[in-house]
Amino acid sequence: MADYLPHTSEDVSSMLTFLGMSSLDDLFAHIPAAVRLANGLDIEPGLSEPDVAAIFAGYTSKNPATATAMTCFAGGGAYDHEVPAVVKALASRSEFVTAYTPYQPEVAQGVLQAIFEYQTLISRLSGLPIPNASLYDAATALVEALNMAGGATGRQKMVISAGIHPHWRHVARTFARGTGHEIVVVPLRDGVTDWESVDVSGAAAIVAGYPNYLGVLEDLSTAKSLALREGALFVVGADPVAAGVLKTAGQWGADVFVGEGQAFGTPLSYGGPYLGLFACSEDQVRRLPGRIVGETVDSSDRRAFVTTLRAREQDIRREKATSNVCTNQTLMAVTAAIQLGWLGTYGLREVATRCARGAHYLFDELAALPGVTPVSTQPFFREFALHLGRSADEVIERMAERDVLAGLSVNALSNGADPSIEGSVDDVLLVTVTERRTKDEIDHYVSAMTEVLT
Amino acid sequence: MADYLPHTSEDVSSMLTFLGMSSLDDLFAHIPAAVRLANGLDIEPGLSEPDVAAIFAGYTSKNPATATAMTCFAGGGAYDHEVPAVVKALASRSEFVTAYTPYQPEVAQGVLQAIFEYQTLISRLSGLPIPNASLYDAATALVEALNMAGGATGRQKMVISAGIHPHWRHVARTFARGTGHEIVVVPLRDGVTDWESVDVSGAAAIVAGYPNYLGVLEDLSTAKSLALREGALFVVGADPVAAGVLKTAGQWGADVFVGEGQAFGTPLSYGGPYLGLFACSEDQVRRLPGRIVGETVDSSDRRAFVTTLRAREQDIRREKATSNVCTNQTLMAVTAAIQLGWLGTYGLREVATRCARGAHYLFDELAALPGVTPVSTQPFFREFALHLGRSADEVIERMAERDVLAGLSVNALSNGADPSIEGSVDDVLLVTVTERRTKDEIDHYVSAMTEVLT
Amino acid sequence: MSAQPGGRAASAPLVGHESEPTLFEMSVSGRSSYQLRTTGIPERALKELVPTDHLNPDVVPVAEVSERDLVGHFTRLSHRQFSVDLGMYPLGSCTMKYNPKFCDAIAGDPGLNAVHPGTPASLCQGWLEILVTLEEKLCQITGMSAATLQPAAGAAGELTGLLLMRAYHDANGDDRRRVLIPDSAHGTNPASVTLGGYEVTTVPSNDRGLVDLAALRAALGPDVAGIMLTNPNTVGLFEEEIVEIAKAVHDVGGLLYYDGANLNAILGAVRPGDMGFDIVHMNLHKTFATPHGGGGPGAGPVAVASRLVDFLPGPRAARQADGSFDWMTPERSIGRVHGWHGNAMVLARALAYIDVHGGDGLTRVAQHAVLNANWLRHRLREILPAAYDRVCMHECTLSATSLKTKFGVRALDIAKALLDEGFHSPTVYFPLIVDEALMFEPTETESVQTLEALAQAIERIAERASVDPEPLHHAPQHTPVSRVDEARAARHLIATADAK
Amino acid sequence: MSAQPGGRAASAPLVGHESEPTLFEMSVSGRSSYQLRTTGIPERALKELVPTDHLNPDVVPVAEVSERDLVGHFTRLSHRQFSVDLGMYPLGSCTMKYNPKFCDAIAGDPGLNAVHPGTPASLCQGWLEILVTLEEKLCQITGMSAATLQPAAGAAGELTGLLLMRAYHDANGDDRRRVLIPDSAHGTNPASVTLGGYEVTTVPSNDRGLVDLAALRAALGPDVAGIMLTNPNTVGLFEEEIVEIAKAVHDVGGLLYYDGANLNAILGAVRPGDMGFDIVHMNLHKTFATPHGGGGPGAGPVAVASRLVDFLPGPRAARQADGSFDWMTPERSIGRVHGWHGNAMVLARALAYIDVHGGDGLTRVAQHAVLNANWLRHRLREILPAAYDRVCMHECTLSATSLKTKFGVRALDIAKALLDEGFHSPTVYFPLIVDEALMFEPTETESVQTLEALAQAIERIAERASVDPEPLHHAPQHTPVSRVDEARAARHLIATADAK
Ligand SMILES: Cc1ncc(COP(=O)(O)O)c(C=O)c1O
Ligand SMILES: Cc1ncc(COP(=O)(O)O)c(C=O)c1O
Repeated sequence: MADYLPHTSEDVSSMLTFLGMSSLDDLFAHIPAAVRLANGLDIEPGLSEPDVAAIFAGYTSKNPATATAMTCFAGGGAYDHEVPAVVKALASRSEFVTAYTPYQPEVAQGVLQAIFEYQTLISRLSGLPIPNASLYDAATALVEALNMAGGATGRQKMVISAGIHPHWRHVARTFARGTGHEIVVVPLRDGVTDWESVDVSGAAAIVAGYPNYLGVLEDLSTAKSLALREGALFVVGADPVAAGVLKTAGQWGADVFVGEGQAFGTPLSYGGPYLGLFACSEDQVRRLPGRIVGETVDSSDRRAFVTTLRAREQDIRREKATSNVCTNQTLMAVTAAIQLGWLGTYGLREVATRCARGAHYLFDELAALPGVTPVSTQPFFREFALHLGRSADEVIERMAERDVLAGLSVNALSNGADPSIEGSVDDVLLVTVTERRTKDEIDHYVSAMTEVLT
Repeated sequence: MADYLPHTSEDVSSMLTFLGMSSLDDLFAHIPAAVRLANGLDIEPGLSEPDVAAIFAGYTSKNPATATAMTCFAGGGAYDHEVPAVVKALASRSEFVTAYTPYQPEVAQGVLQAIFEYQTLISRLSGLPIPNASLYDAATALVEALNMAGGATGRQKMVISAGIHPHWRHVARTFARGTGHEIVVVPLRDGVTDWESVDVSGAAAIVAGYPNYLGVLEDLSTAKSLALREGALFVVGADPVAAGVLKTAGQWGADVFVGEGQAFGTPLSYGGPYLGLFACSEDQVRRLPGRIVGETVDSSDRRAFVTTLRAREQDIRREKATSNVCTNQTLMAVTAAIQLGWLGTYGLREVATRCARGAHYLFDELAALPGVTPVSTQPFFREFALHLGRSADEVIERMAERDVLAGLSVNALSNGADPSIEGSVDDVLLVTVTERRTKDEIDHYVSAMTEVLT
Repeated sequence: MSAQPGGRAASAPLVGHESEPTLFEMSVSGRSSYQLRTTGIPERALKELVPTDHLNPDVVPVAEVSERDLVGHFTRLSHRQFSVDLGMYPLGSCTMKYNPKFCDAIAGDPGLNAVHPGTPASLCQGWLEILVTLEEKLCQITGMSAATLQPAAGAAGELTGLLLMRAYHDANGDDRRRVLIPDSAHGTNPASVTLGGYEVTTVPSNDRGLVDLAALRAALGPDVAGIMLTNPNTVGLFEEEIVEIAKAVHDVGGLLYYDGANLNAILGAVRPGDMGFDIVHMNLHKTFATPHGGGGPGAGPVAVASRLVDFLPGPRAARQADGSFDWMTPERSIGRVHGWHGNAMVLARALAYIDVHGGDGLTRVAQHAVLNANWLRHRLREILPAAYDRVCMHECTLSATSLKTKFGVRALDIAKALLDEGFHSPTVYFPLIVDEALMFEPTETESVQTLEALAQAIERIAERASVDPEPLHHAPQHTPVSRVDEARAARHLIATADAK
Repeated sequence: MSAQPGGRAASAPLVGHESEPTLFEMSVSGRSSYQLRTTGIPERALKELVPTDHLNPDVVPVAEVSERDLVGHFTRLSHRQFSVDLGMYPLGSCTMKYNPKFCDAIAGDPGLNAVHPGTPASLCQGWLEILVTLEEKLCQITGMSAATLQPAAGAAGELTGLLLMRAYHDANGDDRRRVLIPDSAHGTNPASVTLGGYEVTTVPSNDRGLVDLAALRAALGPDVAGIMLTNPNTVGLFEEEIVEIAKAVHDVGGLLYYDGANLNAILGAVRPGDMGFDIVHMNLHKTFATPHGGGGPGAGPVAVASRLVDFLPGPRAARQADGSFDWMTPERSIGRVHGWHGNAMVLARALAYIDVHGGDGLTRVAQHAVLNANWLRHRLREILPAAYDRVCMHECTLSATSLKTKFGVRALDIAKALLDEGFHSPTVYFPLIVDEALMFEPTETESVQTLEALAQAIERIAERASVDPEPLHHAPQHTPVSRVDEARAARHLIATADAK
């Protein structure tokens, strides 16, 4: 028997006596007998923490592919970036970890100010003035952007470039079932969105990736002009690390920016909790999904922060709310603010630059291998896709035997053929390089790949 | 170039200008050129944290014998006890970690109260009313006890049972060179101190171990009566975990208790930082070494804590101080308070009981092995020593190949023959069992030992 | 010197009451903290790699602070933040129980958190086993057949559940428009209904604070897709007519959705599945003690009855015949609802919590949570009578109406005054059906001594109200900031340091 | 209910100013937190294993608290504690610089901290390599030949050094009685001298705050074993006549001991060995940023000149011809000075710190530390003139004499008032040779903005002193407790919860 309950049996009986009851069951007596659980839960009895730790050691022993044991070249929205001890130490302060939504600002200035700083940073990186306090992840942030576009235009048609991560598109489709949105995916040619190939008329949103999920740097002016022409919102899903040096979504004319913030201090975490980044233009502020923190003063005129524009939110607006989000990913937002504070202006640029440098170094080596052809001839940033002429899934398994997580199989991501890939998809490997990858690691990758492919 | 310095080059030059200087060298100009370091330090340039982490990964890869990789049956004052996540989390709070000696009580109530609670616990476990705020480790705590005895009696002769850990005796000898104390070691017979075998007359201190370092439970009444007869201080070096169930030092009539507090929440740490436990009787309070925290009130009559009886200490008493200790082991004392709070009254008893149970279970198995003979026929607690009829050092190496740290070689501890052991010392293995050892681990130990010995 | 100092602690309540400068106010050009690995990769200028028309002509300012100032800043901010670890946090409907540090340690293991979500199943069998094991235990706890672990929080679970409802009806070729919701429901319910493409029909509560069965029956019809219920409901009362409710809804072909926010009340006592619910979401950050992180992350798995299993989001981790694990997508899956597999680290924490407690421990959790809420309700009956005065479940909704009428002291004043007493405020003005509502959820991890201290604090506040209510309108006074001007924040939005 | 609540945060400065109950006041019989591994070892009663006359007839009370209350208690206590991470801690002579979190991570690695100290060298070569590498770097930094890493703190290093001094003289068959110490020396020096079996001869300082060379010469003689010096000295000034001092002491056959507490000032600029010192202790918790832990642990390695290497404590880790490492004890070793190998985890942290900085970084450390101290000294020259007004090293000793004579405001008042301003106090009334001494050591990790803020705070205090000094005698006011009654604590000792 293990638990974290303070009550002694004496506590329990004296408390029951105070209530004029004789057993704990009395507290549940008003529950219809018909539905009461007769014999309790069919779950093993409690174990002590060290016993449970032993069970989990069994699980972890079956996870050979950790970024600590295998060199990670997988990306696709989840990146193996440096997370220094100082960021872990600060982000794990129990005041941040064990608080909830700052409903009482007088005792929540810590979280509120950290979110305010996070919002400032996301606004700068997106080039858009109105950030929110975080959403679940990039995919659901995209859904919120589409809902915003639907609300702004009163239209249903969402035109999404196939350069948007397949999972994000997939999630958008799922939720479109409820909103009734029509999802139109625009295929890529040579890794670039072929906007001409679809009818964008009457679009509520035009959505492009930057860089797109294959790493390709697309010129977004076409997409922007289409959005202008159609009176649609222009939504850019961007890599926030690349945003340290590339044109911002705002500079490309975006109305809405969405992105995945895991790269800012959150470990790979098997996909979650991650951080949905969201920012928009002034004119969409009333449609902003989720929480936003604003600066104000207290009754003695000291600067203070508070969640604001609450009238948009579900607890007040109920069925008319701009979104149903309540619990978000605040701790990851706080972590991102800390990580960005650690990186600083030039550290972020350095990380972005090193990612690009490493990726191009590896690309040049791999593209030279016999039988390997790049999916795109266009400029890319820190990710690139290759046709290997061999099942990517199989190659990944073989590379793993050489302690390398070689990348992601686009076939696995897209679950078969995908408009982002011309020709066969199952031999396409998506490769990522972060600032943590060394020349030795990359050279090892190349020789391992050479072995595997021959 | 890596460091933690905030100054930008602009900062440096403007600060120098403010000082009317033109270079940082000007700040050192008054240092005689003859002794200035001409070409700087001959140490490699700085590396980034991840680069240094890689160097340390190299070191740790050469430490196969971690308690995580090998089952630890080694003790001798350093024990592999359970340290729960909650204790680590609390003890690593940066307010405790990055503060210094509580010189300003108004902003140090956190550390002061934690020490006060630690002192209370050590007082209860020792059965003595006057604890201090910690000393370096058990060995140096013993030295302070001898100095206290010297001061109290004005005598030089320190009679120490060979049941005191060889390293502690060794340290006592080292420091006796300065104080001029004469160290008389009393041999053990069948694991028990043979007080009759030496002349204790004129002793300043009579020192016994409880249990002694071989794990044997000695009847301390003889030692106590000798101390009474000679007017010497009776010093007991006790295992604080065993103190959870055994008679306390106070109950045995000790004037001074010393012990090693590592067992209370501090990892094995390759021997340090550990925690020197110290407590004494009322009449020795003015001779107490090191810091002590006392309860008092603040100017608005709120309870407050403060370091007290400062007049004994080096910063005030200088050459007449009772000890030279300044920096002590406060963080380990705070950790001990947290760990004991987690264990609680019955958890500590349970740990002590499980240690004894496991040790006796293993002892019974090992003593039955051919060629193995216990060093002592007397009752023991959680440690025991065996003659293996084979070099203990060699056996430890062989057992390590089977992922077991089999124990400690008394030969290695005592650096050759030792009055604690009758007959050959190099085949003596000191074995310890903590509450963390499971039946499977112990059974594996026995079969491994059977292999190794045959 | 324009920049603010990073080494002054005047914003730490320990020594002062000033406001903390922002990271940006502390920033000094040329300062930095970051340190990166030496890679040995040949240096190449960015413009050799990226066409210049893609490069931002400007440098995006982040902040330039030393590591020491970064640490000082966020450590001081942490001292300006209340948390469960500091004291009781009886925020009704949020289950702010103690979060075991052990589960933090589990989540801190690189064997779990250093695994890339795109790793082939063969290379992370341990993770798939964790997901399957958790799903099985959650199904046992709720009495359902299968579950998706993808939803990142309760609201995401609600919307997922509604899409399952829709997929189910669509599959049966019937098109339904409305979803019923009690007037006491949490705001995420109606919001989710809308996003699910349904219309909300609000069902009134009766004078016992429960769903008005007659009104419910009246509202039912062939166009009703289902009903969303919280049981115990948001008042903290058990819907005693749940069997009748279930029958009535099922009779018109509707489905029952269980909002699991209050699951902590019934662990091991009664299961949603046995009550007749078809779809259940859980808030692992509530019931299973995963830390709330200042507002998130959470996890909102959705468990369903057998007839809905085929519609669950995919891919789902599944146990194979040979004992290994793999991903599989249900035939008629509504599709993905998360970018990857859900908030995996939160899921792992919850499983560790469940394993430590076991079936017996979880049952005690509910018993003691309910015991604490009732003890507090009864203890406070004179000052803050319960909105519905009878046995409640894990939380009690009290009303400050009498204090308001007598002394003009409102629920908000009491909530703020409690901060000065060393307690976090309860949930106020929710549920909407209770006037001057103060909803206290003590949770099972608070001792009776703490409950008594809370009660005495409320007695002191009531005493002050009767003597001199005025100061209570200005509480709290001992906090780093006093009451903040919310209107001003909304009137003139300053959402970033660059606004204004 | 007698026990105190564990879930009330009124002692956390964030929300209150009450005192925190002790663990014992929160204790309730029957409550517990501990959870132990299931071992499967057959249960046997203790009295079957241990003769009853050894068992304590009574149960020793520890405390009985829930894990939640344990966490609440120590988290609140942490909020009642100032620390470097919260703000500037300019405690002279203590080098309270920023402690890199990276070094905490190094110390948190089980690959280091889960190694038993009795492990045979063959099974922990990594640890021996760390010790040898650190020793080599410390020798390079100090200009010495070899070092022992055993001493657990500076004072332990001092005593070790004095025993080395004694062993050396004994070996040369000469029996010396006295050790010289400047009147500005830290208290541990004379205390260590006594424990080393020597008598203290105090050498006065001259009007420049340095050792009076003439007086020193006069005090020297054949019975002088050596001298203990801190350079820069405790006033923060460099002993400019060190070469002459060294020669004078060496001429009478004495040895020079270097108290390394102030080593931070001279890293890469000048080395004790080059100044003529024979024995040097370092305080790794000062110069090499290992956290002070609220009063410890530290580490006080002692490095020596070649003629003293044979006397070093043993065993010492040493590099073997084949590149492996082993333990060896010097021929004429004074013996062990620590139960094991010294504060190993502190040593590992220090090595990590040295590796990150490298030779270049360490040199900058000293340069910036000295720059900061001088900037502050100069900035404050009007209000708090330096005791000796010229270029200082890493710390500046200022005097409040004028404020005291003018307004009756003493160094103590200023120190306490600084707490209300958000800064930790400097060291006060030390060194003893300076009247109303306030010793500020900013360290290199504080920015000029923070120094300026400190200066302005002192200006505000001086301003208040000139206007209305009275309140300053009652500072601090914003702290969890106000000035404490130290006399009462000493008069009636209450050292445990069981006293009284
Ligand atoms: C009754 C109820 N339903 C739903 C929710 C929404 O859950 P989440 O915040 O995890 O999205 C909450 C959360 O407060 C709640 O209390
Ligand atoms: C000048 C000086 N010498 C010696 C010491 C003693 O060092 P430790 O506290 O590490 O024993 C100190 C510590 O404050 C000091 O400042």
